[in-house]
Amino acid sequence: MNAAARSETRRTLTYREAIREALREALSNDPRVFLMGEDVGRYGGCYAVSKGLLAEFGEARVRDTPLSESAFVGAGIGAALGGMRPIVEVMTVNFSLLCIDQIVNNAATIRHMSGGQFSVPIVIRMATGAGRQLAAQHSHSLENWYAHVPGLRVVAPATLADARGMLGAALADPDPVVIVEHVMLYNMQGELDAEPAAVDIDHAAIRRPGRDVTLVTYGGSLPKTLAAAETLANQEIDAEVVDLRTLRPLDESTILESVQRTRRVVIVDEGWRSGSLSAEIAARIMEHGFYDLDAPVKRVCSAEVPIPYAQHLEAAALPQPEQIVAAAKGLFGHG
Amino acid sequence: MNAAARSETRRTLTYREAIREALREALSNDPRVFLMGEDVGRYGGCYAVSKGLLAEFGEARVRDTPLSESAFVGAGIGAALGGMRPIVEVMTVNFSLLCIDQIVNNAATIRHMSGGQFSVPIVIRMATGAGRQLAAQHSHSLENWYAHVPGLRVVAPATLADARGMLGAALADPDPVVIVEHVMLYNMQGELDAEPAAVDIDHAAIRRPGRDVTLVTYGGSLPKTLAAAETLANQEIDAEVVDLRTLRPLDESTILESVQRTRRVVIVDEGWRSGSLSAEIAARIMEHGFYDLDAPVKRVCSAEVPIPYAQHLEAAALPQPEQIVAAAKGLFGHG
Amino acid sequence: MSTKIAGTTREHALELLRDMLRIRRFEEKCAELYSATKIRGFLHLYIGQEAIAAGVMRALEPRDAVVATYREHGHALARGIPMATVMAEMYGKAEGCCRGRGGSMHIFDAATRFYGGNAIVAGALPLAVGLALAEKLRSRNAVTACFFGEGAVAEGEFHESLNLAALWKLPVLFLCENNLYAMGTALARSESETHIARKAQSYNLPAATIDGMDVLAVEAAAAAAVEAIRGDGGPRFLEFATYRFRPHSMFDAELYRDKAEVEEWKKRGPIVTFVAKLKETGLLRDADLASIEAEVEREIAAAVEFAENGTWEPLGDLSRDVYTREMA
Amino acid sequence: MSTKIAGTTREHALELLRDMLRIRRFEEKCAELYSATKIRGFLHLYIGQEAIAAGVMRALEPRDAVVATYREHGHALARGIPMATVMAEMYGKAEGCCRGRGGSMHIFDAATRFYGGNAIVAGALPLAVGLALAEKLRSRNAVTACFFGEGAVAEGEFHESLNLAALWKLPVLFLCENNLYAMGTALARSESETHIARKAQSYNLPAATIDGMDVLAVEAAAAAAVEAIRGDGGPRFLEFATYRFRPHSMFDAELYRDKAEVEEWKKRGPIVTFVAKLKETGLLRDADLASIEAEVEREIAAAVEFAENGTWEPLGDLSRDVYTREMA
Ligand SMILES: Cc1ncc(C[n+]2csc(CCOP(=O)(O)OP(=O)(O)O)c2C)c(N)n1
Ligand SMILES: Cc1ncc(C[n+]2csc(CCOP(=O)(O)OP(=O)(O)O)c2C)c(N)n1
Ligand SMILES: [Mg+2]
Ligand SMILES: [Mg+2]
Repeated sequence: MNAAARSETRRTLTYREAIREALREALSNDPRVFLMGEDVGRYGGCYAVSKGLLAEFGEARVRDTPLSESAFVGAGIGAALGGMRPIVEVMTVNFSLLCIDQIVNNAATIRHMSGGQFSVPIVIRMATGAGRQLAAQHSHSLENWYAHVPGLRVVAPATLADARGMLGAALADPDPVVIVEHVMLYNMQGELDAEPAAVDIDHAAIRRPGRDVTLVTYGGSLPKTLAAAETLANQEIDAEVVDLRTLRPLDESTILESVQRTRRVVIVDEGWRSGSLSAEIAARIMEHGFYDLDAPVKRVCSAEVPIPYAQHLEAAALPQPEQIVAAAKGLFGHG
Repeated sequence: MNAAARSETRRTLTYREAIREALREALSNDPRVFLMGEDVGRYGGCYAVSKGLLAEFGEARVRDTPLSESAFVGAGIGAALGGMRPIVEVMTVNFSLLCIDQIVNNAATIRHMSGGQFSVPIVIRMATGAGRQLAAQHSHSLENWYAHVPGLRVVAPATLADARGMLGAALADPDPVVIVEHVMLYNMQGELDAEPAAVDIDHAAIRRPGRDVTLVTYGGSLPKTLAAAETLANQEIDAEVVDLRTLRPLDESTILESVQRTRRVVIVDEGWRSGSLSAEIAARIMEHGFYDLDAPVKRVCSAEVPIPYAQHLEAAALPQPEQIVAAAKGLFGHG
Repeated sequence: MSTKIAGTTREHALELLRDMLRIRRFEEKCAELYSATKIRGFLHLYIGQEAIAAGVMRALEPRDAVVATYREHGHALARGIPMATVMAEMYGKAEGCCRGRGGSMHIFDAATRFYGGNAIVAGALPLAVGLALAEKLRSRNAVTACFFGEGAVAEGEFHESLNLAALWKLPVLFLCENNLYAMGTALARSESETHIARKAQSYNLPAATIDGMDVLAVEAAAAAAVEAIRGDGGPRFLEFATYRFRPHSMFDAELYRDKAEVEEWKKRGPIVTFVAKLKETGLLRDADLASIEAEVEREIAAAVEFAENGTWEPLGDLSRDVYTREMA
Repeated sequence: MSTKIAGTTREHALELLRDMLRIRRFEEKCAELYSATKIRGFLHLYIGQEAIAAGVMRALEPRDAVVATYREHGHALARGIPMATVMAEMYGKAEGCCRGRGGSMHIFDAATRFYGGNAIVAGALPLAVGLALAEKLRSRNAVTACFFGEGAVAEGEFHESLNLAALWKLPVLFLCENNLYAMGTALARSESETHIARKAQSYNLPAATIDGMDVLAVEAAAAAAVEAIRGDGGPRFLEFATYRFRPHSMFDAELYRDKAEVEEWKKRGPIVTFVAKLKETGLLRDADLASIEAEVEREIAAAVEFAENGTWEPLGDLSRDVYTREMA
């Protein structure tokens, strides 16, 4: 289908629906694929992503699990070793702490430990992030931990096209892929082609080209960062927005090339500042882009507090467009 | 006792023995203190740290636990809430992935979630690091993950004095403290005063003053870094070695002041490079020391591979003095 | 017409009824306030299960400790945390029992030894074991009551905690509220052995199944278990057969169960059956009920007013209480 | 004098004996090589438990899968992984079955469906459940044999895995080698219920306890369990009563058990008792034993030679096999 035909058939849908479509496609096209996790079946998924899939594909392929994160993620790893292509949904990154051992010590290591004899083609999806007033135990953004682990690939769809396309790319990858879906994105609406193009999971994307400053971000912070870029545009600052897309391995080149053009950087990351992914990006720019910089890289991250319930406190704890704007403008004091 | 009297009674002991002394002191001085963990009693501790303490303090206070990391670490948190001062030994940071949920979602959050009503005065000790050919599942350096979490304090004794002193300081802290002990340090020998001075757990320490370059490190990498500094000294480069000591909260001032003096930095960290603590330190220097730098900060970290068993491969995967030397010398190419 | 049911005085019976009604009406108000966006985040209602919190708390003393889940309003109220500060907490106000930091899922109260409101399924079981260990080491002869849903039974922490409590003979009272569903997952889809008390027994732990819709049965079983724990210091386990009348949270479309099933269970509801029984035995007159309802209504109105009048904590205090000692 | 023991031919009996002796002598050599620092890291010897690996593997077919722990040399050899590549692995040589990446604790072999060597206690149980799920979904009627120590029983993953396997009726054969100690922790200090098979039954899983010192009993029980699994597709659980004759690893001072206890168990050792039984029944002559020993010795010598002659993987390949597709 050519581009014209494609655009004729564009339709509006949500990020949630885009993922559901991707799941449906995967289940339809490959008998080795199955979906498993807590409440993915009868309940329809804790964020309603998999609604309807049980009826469509049956119990064998859309599997409700007991509350046993370690066992069912580990079982996904085992099933992948056994020739299947499991998609395991861990409701949220918060609960993934109960199975992080399986992901780090099994999924990520088995290929290496076995001297290359076995690969682990599992896809693990999880919701991440704050913003829904779910308080300290339900608001983590710990994808940076997965992005620290050799053997894993970590991707964070921030657009409809990526929500639609990354799952297929992840399934095509012979190694474990963690997909983090920000909770504030599920209701995001947009347009997609009827038969969307494949996406890669190797490269960052420039979501808004600009000359004056590079705003690096990913996932749930992308909309905030784009909003900040618009505000900056009104103030004569032309911001380039880089969406990392893949958190491991990082697409350093795209970042560094942007830095070479703009010479100024703000990193926006919903993780707690200390030890967040933003730190790694700042370090990479330090190492490979130091002489390109006109000013030190700034970071806009979450405050270092367990995320509080109260709305105003939660909002104050998370990165907001105003802070991004202020940080970017601050870069023009020096330089 | 004055300094002179103290030094008269200096004696030789190992890092392991220094920790054992600290445990003995804590158990002797405070009836609320108890030690619990896998094989801390009859076996004497997987690294023989607690050998003899069961006989000395009895089963109620030196408690062998079943293999149930989540339950006994969570029980430590509960006991702390209930008025005790538990010291929980998780054999190694590798197994701590099985209880990281308890540490992150309970220990670190309860004070905040309860609006300040409850503190969690627990001390969690764990061995960390590689170097003993224990392969991919037993060689992690994941202390950076704990150092990412608000509500926790994380300390890494790298000297005998700190091995001896940090436990007491951690117990005096009303909040959860994670102590990471590098496996390659247990056999390290040195001298200590008979009645060693208290140590703080707030500040980094300069282990070797120098003018030309700052080498920032902690824990098991300190000996390697000091060795590198000696080599550099022979090559007319006078390196200052900063031992972080406390990984959270970071003592930024000590680092930045050193950077102001030397204008060059190498960070040495056994974590996998991407997302390691070294990234955060580089980011902090970027943010607050950018204009003090004569060259970009360099990092010497572990290779991004699951740590392999074979000796030569393991050695190649970990930071070594030669790499530190090379990195430091590389900083004098620019500038 | 007797004035007692199985050893219960009229006064006591009315107290139990009032305890249950307080929870029921409070939560009905919460649902309203949620629609009005006064309360946000996740809201898990306890409606249908009130007999359990009401009955168990009567069996506990102030020295005892309580640990609960995200579905803990009922436990908080029955334990005696002032309704006003619970409501203010749900509003996120500084006057809330946790100064708005915790919200609905994280009610804590030092005065009543209420150690939360925990939102990780099974995550509080190890805490309860530890609290009980502290009591044992301090020779305090206090019980730690640990509430959780049957969904938690599949989690590894359930297993590890029961074993540790039984192995070390710790004074924990495990209280499993088996409402047959964990979100949308029916018990038979999550457990190979659906008889939860039998599972508990496999740890060499005395365990029994109780009708969780019968507040008197709950109270009696809890009292006996508490007495047994105080006697030998070892753990006990009670499974309560119950049902949640409302959706799991405010986001649940309830695709997984029949309306008819819900209606059937509602007929067995803890309040409706207790009211019927009390009326039948003459312990309760219509006027009593009206006066309890009125009293509860006043308390709720006052709680809402308190919450409405509450203040927002200043943003400058955001980092407060991350650590006990202020960081440099 | 009969030429059979309970249906076992002489040939078969000698094979079992040889399987056990291969493991025993191999590991004795490993201990030597450890002292000589040819083998490094952790080394966990299986000596005393050989009947279990030897007996169970005879009951499996090539299509079946095997999952084990860090104490897995015996399983690897009995499963048929060439001794030479196992030895080379322990040397860390490129010719090792895992190219020196795994070492003693992480033997893997695709050809025999041997999925490791896992060093996280209980960490491989979920993998076994998943392998079995794959078999079921692919309708392959293959069994996944999952070996672990009794120490794993206390871990949450044991609980979660048994429940999942039983709930979903997956073809897993759980094989618990109860050698009474987890490092220095005696079973009674780690389990409130020390009867492991009974614990397994609480998941509605057929389970039995077998004398793990009797290779014929092991083989018979495993064969029956495998047959049962092939019949109904559901899991089975076998607990083997056994004992580890050596320290936990090469670092263990064995402070936690009496020498006398060890000696007592050694008398019941799987090889010494089997040899005695075979001699008694006339199935084994001294010459047979000598010839088996000689054969095993030759194999070990060849394995050591292979390992000695092996090469070190080039440092430039350090990052190989972190990912399947090479990263940009
Ligand atoms: C470890 C973990 N996994 C998943 C969730 C999401 N979740 C919240 S409540 C719940 C169901 C729990 O059911 P049950 O224990 O029966 O308690 P109930 O809600 O019925 O009171 C789930 C799956 C969670 N909070 N924690
Ligand atoms: C999760 C975890 N905790 C602790 C350890 C350290 N450790 C290694 S083996 C072992 C004992 C295991 O005993 P058991 O399961 O009985 O097996 P055995 O060694 O007796 O064969 C322990 C505690 C580990 N490897 N993994
Ligand atoms: Mg339930
Ligand atoms: Mg054992």
